[in-house]
Amino acid sequence: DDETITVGFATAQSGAMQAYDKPADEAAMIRIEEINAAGGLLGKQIQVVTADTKSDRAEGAKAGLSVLDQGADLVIVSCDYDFGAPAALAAQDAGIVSFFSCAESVKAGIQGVGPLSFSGSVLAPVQGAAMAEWAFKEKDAKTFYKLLDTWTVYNKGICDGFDWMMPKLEEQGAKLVGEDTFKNEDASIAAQITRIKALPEEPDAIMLCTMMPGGVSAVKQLRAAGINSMILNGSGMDGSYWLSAVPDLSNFYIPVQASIYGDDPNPDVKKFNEAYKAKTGADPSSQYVYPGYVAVDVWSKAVERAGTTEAEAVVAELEKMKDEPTLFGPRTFTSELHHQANARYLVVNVDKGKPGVVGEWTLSEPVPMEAILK
Amino acid sequence: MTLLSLTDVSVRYGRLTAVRGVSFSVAENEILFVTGPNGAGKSSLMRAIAGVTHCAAGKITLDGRDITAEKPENIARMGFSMVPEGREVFGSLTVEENLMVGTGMHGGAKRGRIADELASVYDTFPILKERRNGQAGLLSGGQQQMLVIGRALMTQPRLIAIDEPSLGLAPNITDQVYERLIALRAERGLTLLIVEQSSTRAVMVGGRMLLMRGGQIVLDGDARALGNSEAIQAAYFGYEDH
Amino acid sequence: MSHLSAETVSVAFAGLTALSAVDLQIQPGRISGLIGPNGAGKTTLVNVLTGFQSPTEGAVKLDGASLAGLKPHQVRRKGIARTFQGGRLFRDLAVVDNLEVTGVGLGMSRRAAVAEAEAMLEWMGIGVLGDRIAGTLPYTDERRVAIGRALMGRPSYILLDEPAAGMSGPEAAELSALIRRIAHDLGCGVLLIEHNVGLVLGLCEHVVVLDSGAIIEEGAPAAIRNSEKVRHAYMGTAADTEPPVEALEVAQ
Amino acid sequence: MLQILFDALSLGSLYALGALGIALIFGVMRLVNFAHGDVIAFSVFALLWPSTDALAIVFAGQLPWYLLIPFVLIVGALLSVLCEIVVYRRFRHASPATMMIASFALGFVIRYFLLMLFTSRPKSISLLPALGQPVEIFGARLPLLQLITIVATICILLALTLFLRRTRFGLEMRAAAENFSMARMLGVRANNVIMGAFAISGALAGAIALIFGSQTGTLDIQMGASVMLMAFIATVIGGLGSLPGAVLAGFLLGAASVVMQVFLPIDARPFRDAFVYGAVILVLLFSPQGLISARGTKERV
Amino acid sequence: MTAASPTMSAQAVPPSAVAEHKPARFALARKTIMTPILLSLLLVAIAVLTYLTGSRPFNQTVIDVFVRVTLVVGLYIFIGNSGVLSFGHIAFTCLGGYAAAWLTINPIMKASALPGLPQFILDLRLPYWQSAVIAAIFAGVAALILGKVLMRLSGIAASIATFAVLAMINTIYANWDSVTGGTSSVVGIPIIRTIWPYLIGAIIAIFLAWAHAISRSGLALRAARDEPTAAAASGVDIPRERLVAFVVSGAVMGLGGALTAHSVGVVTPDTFYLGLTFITLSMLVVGGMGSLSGAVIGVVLLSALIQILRWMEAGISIAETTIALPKGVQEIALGVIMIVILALRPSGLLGNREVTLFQRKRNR
Ligand SMILES: Nc1ncnc2c1ncn2[C@@H]1O[C@H](COP(=O)(O)OP(=O)(O)OP(=O)(O)O)[C@@H](O)[C@H]1O
Ligand SMILES: Nc1ncnc2c1ncn2[C@@H]1O[C@H](COP(=O)(O)OP(=O)(O)OP(=O)(O)O)[C@@H](O)[C@H]1O
Ligand SMILES: [Mg+2]
Ligand SMILES: [Mg+2]
Repeated sequence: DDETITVGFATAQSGAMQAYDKPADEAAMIRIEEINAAGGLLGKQIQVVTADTKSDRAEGAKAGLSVLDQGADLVIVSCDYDFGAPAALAAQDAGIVSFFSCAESVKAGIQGVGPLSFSGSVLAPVQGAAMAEWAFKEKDAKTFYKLLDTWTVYNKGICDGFDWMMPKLEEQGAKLVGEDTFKNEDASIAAQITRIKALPEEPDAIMLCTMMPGGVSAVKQLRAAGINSMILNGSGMDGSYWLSAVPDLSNFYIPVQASIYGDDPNPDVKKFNEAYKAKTGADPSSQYVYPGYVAVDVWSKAVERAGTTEAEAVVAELEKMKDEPTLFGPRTFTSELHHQANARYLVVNVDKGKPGVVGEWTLSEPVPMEAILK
Repeated sequence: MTLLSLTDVSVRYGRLTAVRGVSFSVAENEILFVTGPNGAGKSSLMRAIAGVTHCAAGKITLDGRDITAEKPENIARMGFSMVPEGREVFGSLTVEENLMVGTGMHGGAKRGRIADELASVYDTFPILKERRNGQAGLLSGGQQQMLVIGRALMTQPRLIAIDEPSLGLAPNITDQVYERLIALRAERGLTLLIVEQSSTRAVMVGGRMLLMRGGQIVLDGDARALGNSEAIQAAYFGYEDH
Repeated sequence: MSHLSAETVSVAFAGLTALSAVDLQIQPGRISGLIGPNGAGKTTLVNVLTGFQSPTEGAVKLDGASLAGLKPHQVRRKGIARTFQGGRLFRDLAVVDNLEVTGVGLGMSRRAAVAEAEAMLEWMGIGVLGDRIAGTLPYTDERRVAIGRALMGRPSYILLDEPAAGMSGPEAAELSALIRRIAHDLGCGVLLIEHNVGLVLGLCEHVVVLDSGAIIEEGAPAAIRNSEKVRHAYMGTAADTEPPVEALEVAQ
Repeated sequence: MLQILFDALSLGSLYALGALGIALIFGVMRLVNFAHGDVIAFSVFALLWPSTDALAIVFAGQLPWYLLIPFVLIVGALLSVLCEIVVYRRFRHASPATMMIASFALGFVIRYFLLMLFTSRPKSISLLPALGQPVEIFGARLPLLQLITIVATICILLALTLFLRRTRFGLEMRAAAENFSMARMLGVRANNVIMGAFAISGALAGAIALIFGSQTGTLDIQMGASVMLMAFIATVIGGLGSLPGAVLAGFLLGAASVVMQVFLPIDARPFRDAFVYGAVILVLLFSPQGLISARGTKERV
Repeated sequence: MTAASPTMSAQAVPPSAVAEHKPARFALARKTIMTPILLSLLLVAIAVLTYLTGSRPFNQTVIDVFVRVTLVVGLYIFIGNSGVLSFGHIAFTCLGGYAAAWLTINPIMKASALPGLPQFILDLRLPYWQSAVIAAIFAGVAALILGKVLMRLSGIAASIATFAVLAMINTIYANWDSVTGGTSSVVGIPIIRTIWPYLIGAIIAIFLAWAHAISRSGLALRAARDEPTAAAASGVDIPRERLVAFVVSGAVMGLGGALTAHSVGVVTPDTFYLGLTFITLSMLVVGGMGSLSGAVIGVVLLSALIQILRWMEAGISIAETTIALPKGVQEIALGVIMIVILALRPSGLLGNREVTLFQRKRNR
């Protein structure tokens, strides 16, 4: 209608995905409230409608259709591609722009939904590649070991990025000394550990492409077995809530878009964190809060620039964005990719159980399409 | 003295009434035969007394205590032992384990008595002794029948109810079963409640006989006196509807 | 002449010889009896004849051809039917359907099977039971239905394992008449296992007595009745007191 | 080689322990207790205060080990008994399929109850950290915890088997399992006996929860599911109702998994489970009664 | 109840003579056809109502219901008739869903996402209804091959073996990246948002199930379910009859898989795993495992229940105040209600009965 602009959330408000969707939703809400407080978008207030996907794919499609029926001009869908896609596809069908709040698969965009779909986060391969390059360049890691949890596309994506980066590093003297796989739900990775122990020399770095909860178990078992190599991860392992499982964990590195630990170089991030706490009563639990904010942020900018919420115009404006600054790093969208093939990452290290920012890294070149689409 | 008494007991399966308003009582140390044609409701009646089938109406007392809605295990613990129709052996247990299942209710204190009882069951059915460590489910039909009767005796009941003891038993074994039961009646004052389809055995053994038909008791009297009387023939062959 | 025979059949279960070198022959149209104490191996012999149990030694032959290796359903398709010591009806199916299953199992169409099933029930005199669900039948009717089920498709042989167990005298008499008709009207070879001695002796032309897996006596009923060996191993008082079933049959 | 053996044993013992709990209840009630996995999750989540925060708020988790272990075992046993009283008791005469679905629905209820209290985000906790120490045996390295698990599994198996074979309780339990109403007619207090079985099974669930929790450091609402599934398979291929069979099969499954992980080429490793399940099918085809077929599973004609 | 006592008057004709009086052709079909017709009418009524409301989310809900009906009826064909609880049927749904994806995705997308597919499939692009038919056949053929091996097993061993099949297919589909896209979703499947194709799919499943149930094979299998020993003694080749049911139900599950794919537009191996297995099994058992009507009504009732609980969770306005259940209560309530239904009716809502207009009477 003419009086308001409507943002629809077709995300999980209950069930298994809720723990991941809710923080991103809250962050998006913070941005919406900021916009409304500053006079709205195109002079109109933003109104919010929601529908629960119940962490179920079929329900996802219904939730998407439901917010569309309520007149959504933008549909925010679930954090994970698999769970968000049904709603995003419904939006695509209806000619409405959709944003995955924090999906990191290339499919969360043109490739998996269509030209009206975007993601607020960064591609998983960027994380794997960035960590490998950073460890090699900044930490002097020479020998690498790859341990992949085959459970999700996200995990595989991190390792794809690593695989793309590795040959470049090998030209410069690094070496991949071994690789193995496991499954997130494996109760024990003893066999995988034995294989690492059998190496003539402990690798400098282990690229661990995994996520919660199996990731914690893997880290715990690696350390318990006396393997002290630096462990490189994707952003999925960010957050301090699980650190009590591995007391005194050290030498453990994660890329993040911004820090939840109160030590972000950008003071505005700290302000956001306070606003988040004020709103929800808790600190952000991981960096996956932030992309929800980014999604609303870049979309609203595109709307302002286009002067309309009309999908075609908004998408055109979004695709013009090149290193568009946001609170959580620059964003670039093109007509091929509605996702980030490069990003500025902060590197968090966990030292004796205390996480903190130890560096910043941007890939020397964006991850090319072939590596992303692998 | 009356040991068991039933007043207006009915049993229903959905719309079908299998037992309708049956009343009788069993005195201590009595032998009571319940006979009647196929489908008369004899087994249903037994199961109702044992507490495994719900009584739709009526009242059952054992030893003066109302057991109409009592749990089967408590009825058994009052000294009522039931051998249901169709050999319900615990197929996966050994023969001896089967015999021991029911002996727990005496608190385990009377080990000696249990051993004696076991010896006497083995005495009656030597084949069970031979197969004592074999799996009960692999016994032949008749052997299983011996086992369930032996198992009921192992609980040292005051009243034993047997639904068709001769089912599947060789004639000479049937004789032995009856001999043993009658001996126990004399020795221990055991009360016998026996379901048999045919009245032949009742006539042979003597005692009181109830004749059921269509869920009701149609004759009640001394077995020998009733014998092969007209009344019995009529009861078996009559086709009147009910 | 056609016949079904067990030739020196032995069966051993772990540590137990259930049958040792048993020979037995059944012929169409004739009623043979098989009696013996509990655990003698009667059911085991039926199992061997119908493919449920493979003999450790010896063979089962139909008209001289060995049936070794055939599965139970294949044996049934060769015309050898049986009943079980427990009724084993298809409890959830109607009585007609119980019979129909055999028809279908033998390859009839359902139409043909229904027609034959109903005819069979009629023929046995239990047509009224057709619509009852088999699970609710009383014990004795179960037996009759089981026999009807076995008779579908006109088998050449039928092996009855204690069909009269739990039947009263008059009911046994009716059964006896039925078995006679099965042999005479249908030309079926019948093997009858029973502990109702009166029934067996009154009905069978030839009686085999099994004890501990071996044949201890065989011959005409009169000879069996008078055999001291059989009386000792098996009969007890029954030999004296049970009224012969024919008498009851006549009495009706 | 020895290392592989230990790796196999340590994974296998977890499955074996799970299989014991499942096999016990299956033996008693012909019930495939799908709620077992959720009892596992519940008994360890009882160590935390309900909260939807990402950070775990430890409640009983700080107890010293000699209180903590009984606490978890008792929680498991109590919940399991409660399930039996509230739910399974009403299904005494139901078909196995019905009971299975009922147990599944019950598990569903427990799971969503936990989800409501704790959210789906896994919680981390440092449980019995002392058990993380590696020990060396014959040059092979093995965390103390796994050594304890292996030994405990074998002890529990022996104790349970003896208990069921030698005591009256065991006899009555097996009798009630096979024919509930007949056992009652013989004076067996069948309900109590079955409750006892559930208590043991629940305590076993608690034990798994502890081991799993200390091994992974992570409490996940789904954590029981995969162990439960493997345990269930182990129960069947071990020979239904046979406790030694279940344990043996549990160890074998663990071993198969580890051996495949070690010897499959890297490209085939993600397909590991397909090979393991293929092996399961083969075992079933060759011995449908299971590896150690329990007495009584054979039925004569 | 001695009405059954035989009369000796039946010295009648031997059975063979009477066998001439066969029932009329299709008598059995005519007698039982009311069941599938009534069930289909129920679904048609639901579809028409949905069409009239015009709500898109509700439309999608009903599409889901129809897909579930197809799946649960598919399960019923095997489980209901054979009594063997299969945990593996969703594997055929998986095969069907992916087959539909392979056949309908735009070839350009396919070439990049699923390069391992054979060339002729890569080039192919079929309309959804053709792909659904092929998906069903594909799943049926897979069931034939697997069933040949598995149908020798019975009881719980068979259940586990079928589960192992599911787990194997899941593992393969989750990792054979070049053909299935691995764990990542396969996208680009045309989404069909009209209700009618799903209605037709469900009705086809219902009629197939009915036809199988009244067939010779269906009868023999039901007999073997209760008494395998006696069935063998009646000449029934149990593994073969099981195989027939397995193949028919596998094909229906495959059809259901294709419908699932077209209703959501993406498939992942995960969609076709334990979650779906249990929800469909639950619906079957709650409805009544032994009856086709139970299968259909179980789905409709449980789905309706779920939907009502969802509305309550989302909040319903009564007299100006909105009452909403706390999030997550829906699942708990559903579980509790299922337990209560099963406790009250252990053989499911319908047990073994079928819905018909007339009392079941034999025409004699
Ligand atoms: N579980 C049941 N459900 C429905 N009907 C039943 C059930 N059990 C028995 N009946 C019916 O109840 C009636 C009485 O059966 P019951 O078994 O008590 O008779 P009976 O006298 O013991 O017969 P028999 O001598 O054949 O054993 C019969 O008509 C039988 O069909
Ligand atoms: N599968 C088996 N395993 C072990 N022993 C068996 C098996 N089947 C039968 N037996 C044994 O073989 C012997 C013969 O059994 P069978 O059932 O043939 O006896 P039967 O003559 O039919 O006896 P009844 O008159 O009691 O039915 C019995 O001792 C029985 O325990
Ligand atoms: Mg009876
Ligand atoms: Mg026998």
